[in-house]
Amino acid sequence: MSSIITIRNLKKHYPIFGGVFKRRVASVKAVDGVSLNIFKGETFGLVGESGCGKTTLGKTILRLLKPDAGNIFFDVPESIINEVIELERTNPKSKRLKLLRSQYDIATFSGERLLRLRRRMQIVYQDPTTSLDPRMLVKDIVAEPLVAQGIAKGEEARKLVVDILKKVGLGEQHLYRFPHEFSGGQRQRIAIARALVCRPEFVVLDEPTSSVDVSVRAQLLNLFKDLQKELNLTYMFISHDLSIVECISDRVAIMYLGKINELAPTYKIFKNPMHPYSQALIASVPIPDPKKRKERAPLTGEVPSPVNPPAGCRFHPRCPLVMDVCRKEEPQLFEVEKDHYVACFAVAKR
Amino acid sequence: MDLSAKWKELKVSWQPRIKEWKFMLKRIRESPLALIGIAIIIGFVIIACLAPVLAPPQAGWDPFMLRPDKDLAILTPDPTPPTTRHIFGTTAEKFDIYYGCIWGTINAFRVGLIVVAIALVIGVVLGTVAAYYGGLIDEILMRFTDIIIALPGLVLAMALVIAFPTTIPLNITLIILVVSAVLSIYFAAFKPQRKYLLPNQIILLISLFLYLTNPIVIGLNMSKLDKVLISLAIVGWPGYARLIRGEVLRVKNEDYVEAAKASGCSDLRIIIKHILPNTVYPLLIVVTLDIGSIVLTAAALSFLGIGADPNFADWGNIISMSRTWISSPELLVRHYYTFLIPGIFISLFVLGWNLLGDALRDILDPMIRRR
Amino acid sequence: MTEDSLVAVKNLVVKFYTYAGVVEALDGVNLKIRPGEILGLVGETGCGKSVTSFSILQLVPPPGRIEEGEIYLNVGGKTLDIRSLPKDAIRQIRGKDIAMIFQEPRAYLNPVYTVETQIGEALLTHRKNEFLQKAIEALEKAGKKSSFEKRVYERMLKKPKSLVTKIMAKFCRKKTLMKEVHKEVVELLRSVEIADPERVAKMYPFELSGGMAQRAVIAMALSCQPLMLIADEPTTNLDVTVQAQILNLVRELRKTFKSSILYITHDLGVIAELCDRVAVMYAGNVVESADVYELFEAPLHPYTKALLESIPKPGEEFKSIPGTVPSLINPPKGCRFHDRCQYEMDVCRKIKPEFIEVKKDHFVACHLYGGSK
Amino acid sequence: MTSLPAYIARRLILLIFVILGVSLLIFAITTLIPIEIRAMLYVRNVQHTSPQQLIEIAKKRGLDRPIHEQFFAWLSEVLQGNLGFSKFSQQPVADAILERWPYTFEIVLFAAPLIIFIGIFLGVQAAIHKDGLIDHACRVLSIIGWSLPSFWLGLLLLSVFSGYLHWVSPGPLDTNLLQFRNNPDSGFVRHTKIDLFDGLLNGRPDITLNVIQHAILPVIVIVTINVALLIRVMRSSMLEALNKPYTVAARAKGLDDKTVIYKHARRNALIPVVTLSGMLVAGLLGGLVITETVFGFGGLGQWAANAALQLDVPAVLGYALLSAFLFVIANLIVDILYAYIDPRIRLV
Repeated sequence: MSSIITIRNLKKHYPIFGGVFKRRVASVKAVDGVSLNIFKGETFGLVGESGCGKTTLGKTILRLLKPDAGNIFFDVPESIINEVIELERTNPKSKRLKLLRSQYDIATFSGERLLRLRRRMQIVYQDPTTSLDPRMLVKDIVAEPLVAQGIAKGEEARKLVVDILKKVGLGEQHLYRFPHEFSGGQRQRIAIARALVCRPEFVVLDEPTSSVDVSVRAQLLNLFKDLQKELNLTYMFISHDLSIVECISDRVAIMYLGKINELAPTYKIFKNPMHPYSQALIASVPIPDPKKRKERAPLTGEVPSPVNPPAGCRFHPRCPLVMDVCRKEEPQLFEVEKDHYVACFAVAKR
Repeated sequence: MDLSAKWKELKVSWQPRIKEWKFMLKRIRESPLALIGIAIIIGFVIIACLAPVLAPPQAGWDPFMLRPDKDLAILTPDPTPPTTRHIFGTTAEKFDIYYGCIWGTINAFRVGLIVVAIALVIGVVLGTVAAYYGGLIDEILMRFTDIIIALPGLVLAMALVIAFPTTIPLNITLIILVVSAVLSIYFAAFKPQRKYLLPNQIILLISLFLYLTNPIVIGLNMSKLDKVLISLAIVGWPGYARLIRGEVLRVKNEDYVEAAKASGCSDLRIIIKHILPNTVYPLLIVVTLDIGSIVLTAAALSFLGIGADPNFADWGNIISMSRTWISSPELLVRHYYTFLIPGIFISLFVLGWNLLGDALRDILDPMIRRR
Repeated sequence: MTEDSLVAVKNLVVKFYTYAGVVEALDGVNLKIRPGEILGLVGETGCGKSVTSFSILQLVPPPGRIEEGEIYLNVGGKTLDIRSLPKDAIRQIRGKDIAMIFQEPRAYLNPVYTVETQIGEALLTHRKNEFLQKAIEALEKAGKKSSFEKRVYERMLKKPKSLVTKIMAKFCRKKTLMKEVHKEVVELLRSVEIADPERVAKMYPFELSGGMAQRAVIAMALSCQPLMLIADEPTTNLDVTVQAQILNLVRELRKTFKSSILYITHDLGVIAELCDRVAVMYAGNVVESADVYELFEAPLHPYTKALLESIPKPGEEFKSIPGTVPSLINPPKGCRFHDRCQYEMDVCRKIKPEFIEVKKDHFVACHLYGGSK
Repeated sequence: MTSLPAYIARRLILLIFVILGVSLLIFAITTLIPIEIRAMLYVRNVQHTSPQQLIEIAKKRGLDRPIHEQFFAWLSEVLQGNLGFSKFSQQPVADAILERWPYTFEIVLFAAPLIIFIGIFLGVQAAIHKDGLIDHACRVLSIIGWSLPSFWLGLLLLSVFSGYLHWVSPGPLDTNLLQFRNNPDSGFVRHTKIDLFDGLLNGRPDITLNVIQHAILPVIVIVTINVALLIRVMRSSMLEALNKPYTVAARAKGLDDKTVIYKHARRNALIPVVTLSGMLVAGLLGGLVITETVFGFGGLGQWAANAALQLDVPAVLGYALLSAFLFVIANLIVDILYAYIDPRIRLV
């Protein structure tokens, strides 16, 4: 399977200004060294608690945010990726590396080149009430990517818009309405139509179902699945709701404080979570069946601030298996079994 | 596409907007204060439109210039109380107060609308740029508005009106130089296509050369009223710039702006299509209220004797003539008509706009709108 | 029906008069909470769960109004009709007999006062005399038998309404009283498992994390040992791991405080984990209520069934309820669920089904089970 | 992430910057005036001076030098405490300001607290009785007050109370008392230069009462015109606070309405009002130009208006500088009050 997205050691820090002269005094380390790849046609689930940097990661991959370090490759042959990684390790100042990066690494892109990328990767936001411009009609909202990128306009754009609206379960009769005239689920469909109208290959779904009700949620999830088959899409599905991720993703990564703790195919990670955090997280999800009610010792404490994350393994202050080494060194992701990656010293020792 | 289809498309696409406006109108109709405000404003519009009929100017005269009634001039140096000939009386200079009040209405609209328009354009452009790009531009602009806002508006307007020379030397080469310099920065930094950069650079160099060797300067003659207008606009724009900046900062962080970025929109498109339409309502409120308050400030300047020319048809001007009797209030009582009636005109005019603006604030409140 | 219950809500109708139209938020809600039980109230956004809970405390925000219905509270062998009580009497119930915790704890704490001030306020509202007594005892122990402070406290105990007392109280610094209150606040914070209660007591809400703030709000709610606790989605905005902590805490506290709990949530998982009985709401009605095991095992109402089926299960197709939640301005006539219901009959479109007991302790409002009688 | 001292330090730096900017701005404005007109200030008898002579004088005084040189020359004078000489009032600018500020102070002393208290009180009442009689009355009256031209309201009050009813004469004091006060032989010592206090200090409460009597009309004008904005802002911010979740929580605790409104809602609602009050009080100076002129109060505003009419550059500059300085001080006080009310600023 070939990957469509490969990111290496990606970092995104938000500055915090303070002091008399409003200088940068600290930074929120939202994404702090993340490496992963997403295969063509799969649904990649990204799970984590609020503030762990999952949304930032998604937006940085789309280059809606400028990363502070790292590489992002979108649909680049593996040989080139390998060459870049090799050069960065051996000869980080070489001209060849610079050339390769400016050509392939979208972390370095800007202006026109970024614009051309926009039609190939898109995003669906969490809350359609805020992600749809309240002062625009549905037809203008959905046609926006076409018009802005000069793909189509006028009658042609209109045809494409109607076409995609039908695909998401809306129709021509909805063209001349404002977003606030729709229900939450329908609004999210409009947002999906906007994301898909220029036929992207890769879509980031940023908690797309968390603002809709349980009864409507399943409709949207089915729509995502159908569209994926029909349009050959690759999804990055960001969510804090593990039960949904378990049902929709092919592979899952669990994030904690800007880092990935565990990455594996869905069935493996839910059957056999290895990282102590993943174990606690999965155990914390309430099961909707009173017969499976059980007493469990929840994780103590709360997620520390990403401004000053704990040294060593970021999970160590809450970890039941903490060892000396966890306080000093940062564990790296390693392959425990086939396709199952974990960043934990305790697991490594086993 | 044939015309009728286009027309149909236009009609359909405007229907939802018209529906919105109808909803707004319904809310206005439900608010008695707004209705009173609108009625007052419409009343003044009618007076302004019918001015040539209500108070016919003499042929061959500028209708805005007051003329002393020569028949009265010899009789007494005092103002004349209301008579059938001068129903509101005359001022000490024998200017007909009725005539001044009627033609002053046009002047009030002119002052309010022009000043707000100039201040609004400057404020919107600078405020948007500052908020959208942030950083140094923002810092400089905001500190500049700090400075202007630190001075009481009337004091600054006074200083400006007095200091403005009657003829402003306008250095055209300098203006071209500045504009092309700004544009070249814009093209170099933000615009993806740089094809305009070279011609712009050439213009820049030519104008720089001309500026240093042989600048073209034209003198711009300004009447006293023009000075008042410009001064009030200078005093007024920082308020708009700040308001717009705040609004843009709020809207800029909305998801739909980021979504537009993800859709591949350019900065300009995002600003024009997404950000500005979403800042319209707060602006509408402030503009409405400001038309009133600017007319007030202009009247205050006229009252102090530094507004429009003394024989210009302006409400504040007529009242300013009663400044002479301040130290002897008995005379004020005797000549009450010289300030009472023009003052009612000013108050009602301002009240109309304030009532409308205040009602709009409730109607356009995002909390109640549509919910 | 009211005898065995602590709180009983009968046929409650609440409407919101908005500019867009009249929102029929509650359309005859029936509910009862027995002493000591945890009743889960489950439903989707806008179905009226929160409005129900606010109605019980007479706190429906404007432009909402309670139009019809009765709310009974059984306390100390007496049955109080909350709707007909005077304002002062309702204030005595709020916080003392029925306390409340909320979805966004940080928003429900006043940003300009410390945690201690806000919890202390609840204590001094309902348990003032107790603390005055304690303060007097403390002063006596310290040997200040005739101090001004003590005299003020004694006056406040005996003649709390007199003007002189009020003026004296204004001028007294009430140090001992505040010390007693502080002790109790710290005790309360400790009981909700806050690690460093002394420090947290002095903190402002914005300094607390979400989980910590929720604990503080729970401490505040429990300060007067209420008979009933209304928990309005208290864990919705919290992370799963913190949610698990709070759920554990609620379970523990129920054992120690013996309060009944009305637990409002949209998460069926939480209901299954925590509750004894469940009431399901849809578009302003309670459509079904039953024991939690029975409801999950054998749901009767088509909506409950569909809701349980829409829980995603790995490896299975997602099942959804067709259509969308109706707007409550002009809601569907008859049964409000009829246009999304697969068992829809003619009668459903015309007549609103009654809420009746089908089996022991299992109530349903549906024409399939004879709701039309 | 800014501590309070750092916050205040930052504000202070900005404020110094604002004062500098204001002086630069005002200075730039004055350079718009042709030098021969500015030179008139240095001439005793303008009628008998030819334009050539005026230009020569201007050159001698350095008025033709580059703007920045003139500015720095003026600035260094200011830093030494020398604000220049006001030609039209025939005295140094600093002296002129010192002589006239007590009259302005007397008005502000009454007007500012009245505006703030009435504004907050009526704003809270309007919010509590939203859509009730008090709310509508407050609204209509405040909009009307806001729409009145201050000079017109002043003229009306003056003609009614001074001209018709003869309750009070224009000016800061009755003429006989003014003469008495200014007479060096009367034994009246001007300790503070503020008649309001001096009257008491000299055992002449009649002077103090007379000052208050004379201040009533200008204070009415200023309060009427300025209080509207404060009422509106207080009302809407109070309404917002009353709809906040924490007010619901306070009610759910069983607190009575009074505690909920005055302890929980009002404290939060005051935060935006504090800013506005600061701006209002600082901005009163502008309003006083008109009011003092109408009532012949002889304070700073009237002086500045006359200076402006006579193109007295140093005087206008001095006045502008003073008002900017007061604005800055008001802002600083607002910042400190802010920190007092809102712990989020104090502790973040």
